[in-house]
Amino acid sequence: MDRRSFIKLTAITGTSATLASCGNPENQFIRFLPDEDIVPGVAVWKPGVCPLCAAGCGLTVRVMDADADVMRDGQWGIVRIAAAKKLEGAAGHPISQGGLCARGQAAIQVTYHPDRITQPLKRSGDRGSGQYEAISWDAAIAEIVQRLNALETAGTQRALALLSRGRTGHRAVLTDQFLSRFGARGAVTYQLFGDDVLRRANGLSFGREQLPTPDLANTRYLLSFGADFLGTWNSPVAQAGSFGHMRQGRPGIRGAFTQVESRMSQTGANADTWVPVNPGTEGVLALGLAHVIMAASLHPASAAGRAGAALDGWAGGLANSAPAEVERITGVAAARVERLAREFAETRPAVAVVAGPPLAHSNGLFTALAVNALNALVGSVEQPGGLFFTPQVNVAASSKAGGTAAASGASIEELAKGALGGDVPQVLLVDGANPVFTTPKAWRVRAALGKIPYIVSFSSFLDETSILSDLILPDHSFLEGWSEGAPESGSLSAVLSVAPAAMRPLYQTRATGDVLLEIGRQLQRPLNLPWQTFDEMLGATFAALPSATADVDAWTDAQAKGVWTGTVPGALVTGAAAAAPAAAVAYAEPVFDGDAGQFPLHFLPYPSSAFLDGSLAHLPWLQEMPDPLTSAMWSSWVEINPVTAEKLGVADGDVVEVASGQGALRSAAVLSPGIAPNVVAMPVGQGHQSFTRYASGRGENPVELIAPVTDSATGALAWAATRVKLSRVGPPDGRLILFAGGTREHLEEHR
Amino acid sequence: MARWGMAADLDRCNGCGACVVACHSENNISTVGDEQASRGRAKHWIRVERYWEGDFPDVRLKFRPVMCQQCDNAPCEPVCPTYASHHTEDGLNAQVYNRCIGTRYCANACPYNARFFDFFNPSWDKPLQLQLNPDVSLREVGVMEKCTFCVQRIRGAQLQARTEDRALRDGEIQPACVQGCAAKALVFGDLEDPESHVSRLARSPRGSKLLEDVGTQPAVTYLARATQV
Amino acid sequence: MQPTAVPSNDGSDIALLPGQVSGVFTTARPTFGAAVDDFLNRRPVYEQPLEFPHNIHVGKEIACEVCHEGVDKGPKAGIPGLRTCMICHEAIATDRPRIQQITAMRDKGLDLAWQRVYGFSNDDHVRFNHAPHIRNKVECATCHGNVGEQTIAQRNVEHTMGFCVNCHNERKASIDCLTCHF
Amino acid sequence: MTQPSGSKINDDLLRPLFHTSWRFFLLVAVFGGIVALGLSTWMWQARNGYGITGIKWPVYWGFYITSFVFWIGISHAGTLISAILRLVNAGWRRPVTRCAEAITGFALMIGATFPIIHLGRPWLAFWLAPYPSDRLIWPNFRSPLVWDFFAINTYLTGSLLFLFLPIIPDFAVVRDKSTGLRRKIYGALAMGWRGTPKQWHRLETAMQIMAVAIIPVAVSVHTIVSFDFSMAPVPTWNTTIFGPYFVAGAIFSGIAGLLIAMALLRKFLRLEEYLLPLHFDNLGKLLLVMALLWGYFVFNERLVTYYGNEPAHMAVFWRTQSGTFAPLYWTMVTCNFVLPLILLGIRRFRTITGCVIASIGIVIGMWLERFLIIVPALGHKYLPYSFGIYRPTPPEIIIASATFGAMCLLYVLFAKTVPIISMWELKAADHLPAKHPHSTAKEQRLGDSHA
Repeated sequence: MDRRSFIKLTAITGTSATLASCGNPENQFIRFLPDEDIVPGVAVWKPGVCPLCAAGCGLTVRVMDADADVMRDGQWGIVRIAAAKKLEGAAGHPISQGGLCARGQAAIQVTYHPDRITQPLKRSGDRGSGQYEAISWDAAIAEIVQRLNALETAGTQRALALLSRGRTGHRAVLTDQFLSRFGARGAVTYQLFGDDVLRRANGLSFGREQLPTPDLANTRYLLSFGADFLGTWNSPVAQAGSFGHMRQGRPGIRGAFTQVESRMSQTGANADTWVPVNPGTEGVLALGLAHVIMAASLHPASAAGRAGAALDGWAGGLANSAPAEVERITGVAAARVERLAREFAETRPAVAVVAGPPLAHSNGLFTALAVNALNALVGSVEQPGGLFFTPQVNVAASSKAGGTAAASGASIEELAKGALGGDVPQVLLVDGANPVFTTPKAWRVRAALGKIPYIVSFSSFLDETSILSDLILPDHSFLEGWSEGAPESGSLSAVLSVAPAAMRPLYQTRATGDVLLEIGRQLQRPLNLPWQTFDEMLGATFAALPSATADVDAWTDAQAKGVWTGTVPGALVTGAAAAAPAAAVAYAEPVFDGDAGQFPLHFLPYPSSAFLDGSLAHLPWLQEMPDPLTSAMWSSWVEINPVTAEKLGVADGDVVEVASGQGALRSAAVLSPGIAPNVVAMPVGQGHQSFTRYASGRGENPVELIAPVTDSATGALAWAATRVKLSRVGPPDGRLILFAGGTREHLEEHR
Repeated sequence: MARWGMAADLDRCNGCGACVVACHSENNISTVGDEQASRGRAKHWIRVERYWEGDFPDVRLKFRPVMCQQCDNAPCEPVCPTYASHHTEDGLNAQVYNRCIGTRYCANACPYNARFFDFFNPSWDKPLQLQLNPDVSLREVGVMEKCTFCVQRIRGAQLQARTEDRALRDGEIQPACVQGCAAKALVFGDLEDPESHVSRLARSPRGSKLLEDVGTQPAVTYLARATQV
Repeated sequence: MQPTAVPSNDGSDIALLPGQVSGVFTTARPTFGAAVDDFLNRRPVYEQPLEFPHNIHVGKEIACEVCHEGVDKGPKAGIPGLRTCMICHEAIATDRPRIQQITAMRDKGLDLAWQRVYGFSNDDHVRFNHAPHIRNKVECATCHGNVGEQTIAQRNVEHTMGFCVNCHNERKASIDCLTCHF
Repeated sequence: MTQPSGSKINDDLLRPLFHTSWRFFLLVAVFGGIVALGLSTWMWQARNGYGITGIKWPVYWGFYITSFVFWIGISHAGTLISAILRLVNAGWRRPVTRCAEAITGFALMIGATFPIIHLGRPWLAFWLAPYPSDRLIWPNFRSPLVWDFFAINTYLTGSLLFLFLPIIPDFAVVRDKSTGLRRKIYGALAMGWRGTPKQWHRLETAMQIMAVAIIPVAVSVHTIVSFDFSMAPVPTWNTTIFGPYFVAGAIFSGIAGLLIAMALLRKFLRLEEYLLPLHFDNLGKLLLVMALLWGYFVFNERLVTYYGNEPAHMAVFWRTQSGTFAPLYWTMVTCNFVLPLILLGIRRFRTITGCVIASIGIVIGMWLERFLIIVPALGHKYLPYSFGIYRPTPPEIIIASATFGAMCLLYVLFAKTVPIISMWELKAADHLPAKHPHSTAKEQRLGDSHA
């Protein structure tokens, strides 16, 4: 027995006194009067919105009675509450359609997490020490108000900054309004696996700066460039549903699926044809296909219109993208290029999607534009079985925000650079983002945050960023307050998800929206935001929308169903703004950090199926869920091709060191036949230094190896553009925990 | 009397693992933590098996969700000395925790390795226990547990139908894994009813049973992933 | 319950933040003695917070389900809390000391910490559902004795499995294990 | 060398009963300590949960069931051999039977504890017994574990009876030679034995009946133990050969155990005049035969698997033959086949020392055999995703080892309280017709060579 389990055992024994009350809670405890009437043992189903990613899936929450330990007036006791018991995909919701992904299923643990922050906290120890003391809401809000008033008095309103995950919907509009009315700079948004490149490309190609919605259900040929649309990208639940329909939902018709990528993702595992390609050259392959299609006169170059014009040499038939040349660059055989092109052009309808690693290179925008043009060439835009754009409600307009829209903020890189260079924000509000964990070391975000004198976090957990904060004002969990979602993708018609609280707050938390409104009211120069509460803001939006049910207004209807869907009134449609690019974009060889001689392998960090960018690593169900490809639980690992491994003398499970120009880490090797020999891949998500008892100190964070290479056009982080070297350190040491034993179904006769 | 069965369409299943977590959530399956997981004590009533075929670059990956197959001729049943593992009238392989004394013989006899043992008393860091489903027993140390086809949902739906004085509708009962599956790869229903969705799928030419030659007569039909040239 | 340290993943102890609930919920018995008691089917003697006069309430012809309101709706009959009491006693018998006592508790936000008299222990693994029994016209007294003659409810019917199975046999209800044990 | 006569027999064999040396206390303390350690480890396991063992998904049986089968196997030496020798009236058996039968009793008791030790909820072990319960639930008579319960109980009862009956006259001797409390206890155990012809006649008849009856029981016990495996659809378990294979293996390991016990007794209780090289030679020959038989069964089992060429079976086959378990497998073959063949097959090596070395090898080999039947197959069932490897943890090793201590402790106590060699049977031999000249000569020679 190791020390850890010994402590665990003693902890269990030590708490046995409290356990006595578990079996018979009545035994020694004070019972508080419940806040609501609950019929015991009877389940009630309430709508909800999943908060874990931007997909905005609708939930059905099963609510039943439960006995909770609570503290009231400094006294612990038991109270009967109506507690959420299970999350299920809402059947009538256009995105989730009754389904829910593994992460969504586990979202309930956010609410009941033992390490959730239960009340406002004020830092009492050194920054980063995690020592906090309790503070009342009134005192906490007064403290922020005083800080902001000081900025106002000094005339330095621009020294207020806000860092968020770049959420869409009402929360984003509210924070924007708060910032712009205060006079601060725009919100800094950052997501490691953000889709800024793709949004920009879609804006350039189609005039829609948003994520696309591929109509998988009706397509007959799907060509995906690196998009993990069944696992982690965009709206996986909606996409998995329509993918299932594409495969077996139409009698006699089964859509074909080809995946182009250098490491087989969970999505790629479902492909009929899996095409490995050299990292960063996916766009070349797309142009190669376009070349063949145009050369064979299957579709004229002009069919691609604006999307084609965005690319250099398109009108001339892409003379430089002949199959032989494509083979040289991408490593995909010329014959295969020909065949893929014909399949894609001749199977109708067909659709191509691109996302993920192909866009995480210095030439990401080019790649996205190339695939967009390919779609446009075969007429797959806004056609059944093709690429759609979900109509978007202009939330700022619908909620009658008024005022001036905030200017888009700086990037996190610029914020950090500024703070280190003397342009230090005096007050930083952090809403949901954890850039300390997800930014490359070279950006020095942690050091930059250290310069900021006052940081306020709305986080529910002490993660690497919120542990630096001076004040924590914990938000409700999504089940305890109003939850909303403005899905950017996943449905052919416009969708807004909204749900009232499914249960009362367990703790002394407050909805961040309401807190911001409260601060806005208390400032010496009140901000005069047009709403008193966050739900008032939501109500304003839904009142402006047409009701889906005849005799109920849209707001009531949406609250009951958890969703509004329908046609957006013209005035509220988000404009198709972006203009075509000024100059056509040409292929530029991807730039990689690290010398190819010294660092011979491409490093591919990818969003883990369980934790996405690591923001879900604190949920024990997801920690213990076997990874779809490796069956790993509670650990991190490095995937290597067996051939490469043999060359390096690495066996399955060995501890290896992966080093880039930025740093090095040690992890266990997993030999995987689904990865190109010149690539090593590693899931992002583990390696937290501080993120609750379940994630802290577990595994390695591959972001630490990522070099600060950015896409040249958009400035987005090119997280797949780092080169590394790999060496064996030692034999397996138990750091890799696998659920499965064998990896091949057919038992070999001889070993 | 019904005969509950399931069909798993491997052409729809994409291996996402939602069923695994849905099952944990519904059935009060405790997580065991890293140390115990590394010692082979993780409990997953349903798991998504994955198998590699071929080598780079011509490599394929197969997913297959495996849960208790609720065999008609279940090897786990005769070996249990206390009838903890037994067959119900509606064809379920019941696991009665009360009667289980922990010989683990059933788990050895199960060709699918679908049975999991509670090596310690399950525990939840407070307040995670607030999530526990009151309709499902909390197991204790020394008993065997496994997929029940969400019998609590079956019984609940039967009760509901009887209260409303009607027959059960096809598709009315959805175990947690079926309910959560976004790809609709899993279908649950009554195999006695030839018109039910699951019966029709069970007769599909793509259908087969897992380890058919062991003779267990499982209630789960796997619909093979179609191949495309 | 004071905030205590909990073991973190790397072996170091994380101090709980203010307001966080500590402890572990397990199906383990708190003590060895409790395990032995359970094994031998010995039930501890509980003391109720209040000597509730069932006889008076039943005597006033208040039906059981008025207070045990879950009984015909779902699995649990439910032990009524103070809120239920106060529905009537806001107005009725307010001069009695006991009523004044509970009114004071209510005003302090406290509920009555009733001790369960019936019910199964966790490792009986029984999923008993009241509603269908009520629907099938099983009298409350069949399983709970004549509560109308008691003040505090007494456990005077032992809910052994034989007791349940006999009745199920007589009424031709299912005696499959999975009827109750899941 | 001739057998000692009556009074010397009494002196020699009753010496341990009446004279207690410090060695006895030392042995009791050491073995008692080991047993106490094992028991406390088991209590710890019962209290904390089965998780302290190395058992895991999908290898749900390990050291405990291995030890169970092993000890049940050891138990086959005594009663079975003693009964057979008694029935064929082999004269040389006389000094051997009692210590052999004692092994049976103790090994069975130890073996029978393992199914309880290995239970997840041992406090409910009584559910294996058919007793009228108010829930009208009986054990599942289809389960081989319930058959085990009956088979082991029957065998244990029969064996103890078979052990006890012929001790009665010796108890009477002790009674007559002692005083006080001891006289009372032995008097009760002697059950009023007066040595009348009628009593002698009844004893002989009872022994004859028991000897006949116990043989099929013994054979059935290990057949039924083998059913624990062969009834489950686990690759390489589900085979018809397991019944005779297990019985042969059991007798094999049992004789080996007996030989070790005899050698120890001979040394410690100074019974050189009673336990003669002849006995070791004869049992050695029997052991050789069993080694050949065991070799045949193992070969047969492997051949059938190989010929059947079922993928799942072959996977387990190769795992033991050349994979993870190959070192253990080839150790087993060496211990159980190669070593006995050399040491017992070549007359020059078939000395007491040779027999003991071979026996120790066989005991180790047979323990490994059971391990190799159970563990590789469970870790390698049909679906490769669920393959797993089992490694024992210290608690399992402690408990499994402690049972050897338990065996020694019981044996020491037995030898202290009961004449370890049947005195009256030895004396009875004096009155038998003269032995075959050849065998006498041989005894002579062997005795000399080993003096």
